[in-house]
Amino acid sequence: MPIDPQLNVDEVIITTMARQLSGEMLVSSVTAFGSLAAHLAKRRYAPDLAVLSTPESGMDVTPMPTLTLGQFLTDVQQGIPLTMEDIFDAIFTDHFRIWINPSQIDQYGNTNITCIGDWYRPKVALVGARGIPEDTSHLSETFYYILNHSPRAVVARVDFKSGAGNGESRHGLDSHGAPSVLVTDLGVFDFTGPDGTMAVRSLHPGVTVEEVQQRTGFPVYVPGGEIPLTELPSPEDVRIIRDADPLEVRKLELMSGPEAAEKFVAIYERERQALHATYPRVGKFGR
Amino acid sequence: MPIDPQLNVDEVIITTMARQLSGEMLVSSVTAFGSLAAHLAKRRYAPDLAVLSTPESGMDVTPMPTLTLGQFLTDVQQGIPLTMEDIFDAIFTDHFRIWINPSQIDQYGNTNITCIGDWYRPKVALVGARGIPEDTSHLSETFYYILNHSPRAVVARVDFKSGAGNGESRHGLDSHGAPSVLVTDLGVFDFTGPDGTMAVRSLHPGVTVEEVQQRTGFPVYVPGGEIPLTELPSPEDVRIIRDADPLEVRKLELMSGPEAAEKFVAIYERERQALHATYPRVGKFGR
Amino acid sequence: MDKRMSIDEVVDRIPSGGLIAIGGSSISRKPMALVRALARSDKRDLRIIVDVGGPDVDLLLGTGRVGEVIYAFVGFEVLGLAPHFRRARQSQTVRFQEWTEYTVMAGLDAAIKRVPFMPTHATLGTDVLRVNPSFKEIRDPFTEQPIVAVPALKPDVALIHVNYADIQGNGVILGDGHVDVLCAKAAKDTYMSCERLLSSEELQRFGRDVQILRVYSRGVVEAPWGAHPTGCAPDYRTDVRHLQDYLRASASEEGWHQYESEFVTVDHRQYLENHGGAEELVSRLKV
Amino acid sequence: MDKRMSIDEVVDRIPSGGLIAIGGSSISRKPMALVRALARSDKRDLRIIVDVGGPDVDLLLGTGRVGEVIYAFVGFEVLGLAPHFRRARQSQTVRFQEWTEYTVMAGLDAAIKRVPFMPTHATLGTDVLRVNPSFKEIRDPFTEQPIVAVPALKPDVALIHVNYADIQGNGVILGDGHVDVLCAKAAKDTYMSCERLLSSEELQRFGRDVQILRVYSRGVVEAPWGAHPTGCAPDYRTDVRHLQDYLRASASEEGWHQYESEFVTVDHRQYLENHGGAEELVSRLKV
Repeated sequence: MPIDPQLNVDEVIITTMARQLSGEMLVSSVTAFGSLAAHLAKRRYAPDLAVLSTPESGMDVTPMPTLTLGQFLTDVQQGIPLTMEDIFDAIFTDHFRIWINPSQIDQYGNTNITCIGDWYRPKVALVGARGIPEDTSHLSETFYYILNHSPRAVVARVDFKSGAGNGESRHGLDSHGAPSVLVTDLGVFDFTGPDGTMAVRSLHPGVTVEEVQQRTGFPVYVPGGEIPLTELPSPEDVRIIRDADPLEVRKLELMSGPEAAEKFVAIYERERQALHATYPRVGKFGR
Repeated sequence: MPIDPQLNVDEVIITTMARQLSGEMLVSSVTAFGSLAAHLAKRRYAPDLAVLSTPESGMDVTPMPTLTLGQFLTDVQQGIPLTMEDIFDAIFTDHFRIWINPSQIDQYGNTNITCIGDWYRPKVALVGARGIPEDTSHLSETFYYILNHSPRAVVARVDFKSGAGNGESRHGLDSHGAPSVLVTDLGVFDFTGPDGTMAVRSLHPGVTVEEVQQRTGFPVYVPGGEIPLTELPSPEDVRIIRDADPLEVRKLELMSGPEAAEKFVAIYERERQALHATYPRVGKFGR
Repeated sequence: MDKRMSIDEVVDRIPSGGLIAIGGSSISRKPMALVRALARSDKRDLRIIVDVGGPDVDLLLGTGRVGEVIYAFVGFEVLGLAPHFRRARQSQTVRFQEWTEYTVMAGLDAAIKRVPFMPTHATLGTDVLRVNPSFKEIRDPFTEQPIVAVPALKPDVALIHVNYADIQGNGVILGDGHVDVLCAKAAKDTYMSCERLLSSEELQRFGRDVQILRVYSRGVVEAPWGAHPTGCAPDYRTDVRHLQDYLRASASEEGWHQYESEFVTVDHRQYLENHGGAEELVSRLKV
Repeated sequence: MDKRMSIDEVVDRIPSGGLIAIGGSSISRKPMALVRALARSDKRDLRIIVDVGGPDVDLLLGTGRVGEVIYAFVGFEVLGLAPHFRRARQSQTVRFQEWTEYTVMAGLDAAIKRVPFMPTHATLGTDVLRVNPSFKEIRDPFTEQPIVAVPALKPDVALIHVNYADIQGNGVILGDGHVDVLCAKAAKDTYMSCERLLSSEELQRFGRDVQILRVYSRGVVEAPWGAHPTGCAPDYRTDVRHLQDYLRASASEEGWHQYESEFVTVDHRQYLENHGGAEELVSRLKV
């Protein structure tokens, strides 16, 4: 953990993510980090955001990270129900933002959630491109985050382009969908390097350029001048994150193995009580 | 009026229209005749029909002809609200039926509601093709009715093809959308003549083939054998029609000039009371 | 974001020569208060898109604001033809493009999905395809069969009228939705009048009847009776008596000037007064 | 029409080799009771379409029922990768076509609108376009710019699970709708399971939440807990403990046989019993 031990890396990353969001946009998420970033942004940085509590619905409710994608929050908080068609119409009309957590991202900002190795005979089959091709051909801002910056995740060339980055991927596409920002546990990156390649924008406290180069699969472009420090979360930012995620679902994304399994079960058992406590209307449709 | 004076021509036509409907279909209408035919069909001949109370919405309610396209009935009777997208999806998937009342229909079943004369300099500009091109390229059954069979309405060749009939209009189209039936005040016609031209299927009581030929702008094909008499409405059919249209909105379509204007005003004044009497819930959203 | 504005502020933002999509359908839920303000403005050469047009298109033609009309239908339904539309079509004083109900929807949908066209079989075999200068008959790339490419319709402005809205620009439509959602999503700027402003919390209770999402709206006007003389279910029915007066007035130059001075060149408040005020309208039109 | 049928009757109507669209999304509202019955049947070479797949696709792959999968995503969300999907992809035991979220929707929409394809920019610049054998890069007929033609997806059968239905085949979806409406409209035959059957009158009270229209459904099955182990908001949350057991069982041949005998080769009643019965499920999963 290269960051000041008094700060939690998840809170630094989520706050940084939140500060990228702006305007009047539907903000969807399929991860706890994404939904907490949207929630924090709405509260502190971009009051016009229309935050969704599930990946596709529950507009203008307070998202609370859950293991089951927030479906129940929609119901109990009301909010405005949307359809999948609404979501993709918002993507195509550029009224949509989402933080994407790819398995691989490369120097041009191409992203991969499909497979490791050759698509026709993958070493590891992942999940499939989902809606990333739509995002990377239509949104004027596309946001990525990676929680464990490593040469296996931040690679010279993705094994499979689920999402289109800069360079040759832009042929036939306009600038909509080009990569905007990557936030990792080391720093903040954009794509202002030569030919639209990845460049360092800021580093988290305690992180050096050398460490970034070491943990990246290609030489990252470093602009001239002093590299800024990532602006850290304020106490208010941290409070909002912790209040919104009392079960710490966000921590799951940082864990693996038995630790993750144990945490997972603990959250699962407590999730229902937490929902009931927060929203007494829960269960109104029950038999 | 060529029909038995004890029978009203509107009731004969509506009953005949009703008997053509079958299956589990959304039935929409923008005319009193269309909505009464749908209602009668549902009650007597085709119980699986999903009748709409407005041109686009209020599925599975009892349509009552109103001057304002039934919008209020939807609200007070509930019913299932649909969207325009639902309507056109139903057309494209052939789950939709509608009785169309064209200004002109020709021997191939091409129909016109757009203009009299040349489109670029019309003698009379009518209303525009509306949704007829969609119907005549997608529905496996397309239904037409005309209340005043005359050489100006049933013509050799329409001035403008708002809807595609048989013959050369079918090039590039499959059989979906081809004309099925025309009901007029003289009889019932289909398009089983040579090259898909109009043919007499049955004549209303008292109507002769000669009269049909006289009042048609081309020689109508008459199949060999005896021409059947149109099956007349039963007392039950007549009762259902009259009960569903106590204000006789249907009569308006048969009138013109001062008579129509007078009737129109009378209906308009009584419409609200009739709605209130039938549906006491009317007005629940009022201030 | 508080998006409230006055009717005149909306008109100020509409550019002469602009492409304006108008919601509603014939005599149902047309944004007439906004349309009247536009009709009495000095805007010129407006290019109007309507799916099913009525008094909206007709009034704008009547006051000389229009350079082109893209339409599937323009008429007054059971009341008859649209007088200024008819005159303009017959004398060719402005440009007209005849589309169809679905192709207008498809053109708007293409704009929303940022594709240059949508394919359809509708209009094959009809004269609409012959006279419409925008459509293109192409070959399906898979089967080489003919199909029609409907180009994207990209309105600069959409004008719609809804039952309820909040100040953020979410809108509730309780009756038929017509093509309002498509207009709102497709236009660069959407302006919405409403019968009543509600708090966002109250609005959310309408669930899926919240059809206009705030990310698509630029301005909101509270204008009770804002659809008059068209209907706004379930709040009030179409004022067919007023529409009959309109049709009579349109028959002569003198009559039309009289109508304009009484009902067009006055502001919305005075317009309602000239109908005897809200009380009188309630007693006649409230269902 | 009374469309009630048993789970086994639904399976009887699904042809080997058929193209089957499945609704829901990853771990939300999958028609698992129907899927399990299909998984234990002797059907072969099923061609599965999912937008966002999860335990549905994985189970059918696990029991060897599948010949091809068309998918945008297959995974267990926060729980991890789909084990049988991953194995099948890596060992190429069946055919796979990677699509994307919108292109699956567009393919279904093309089938609904009876057009051969829908155009989109999505997948330009990505490897999805390279590996997908069905897409075709074409030129926009208006601008000659590149665009992707997504071919129609025409399912023989759609399987969906909803909260409430009536015996006529109308269905209410209270949580996110996912692509269920598109599946239901696009398929030749749609079969729907539901948590509870309601009278048609009760159903109508749900207004726009009545998302599945009876004209599209062929059969209705009352199957409480029919989405289990996926969630069915607002009735019950995802059973992530069961899904963890599933993932563990899938890791070994022995474990999988044990899982199959306990949870797949048993009927729905026994399946619920093997979870301790409905009471136990209520206490764990009701929110």
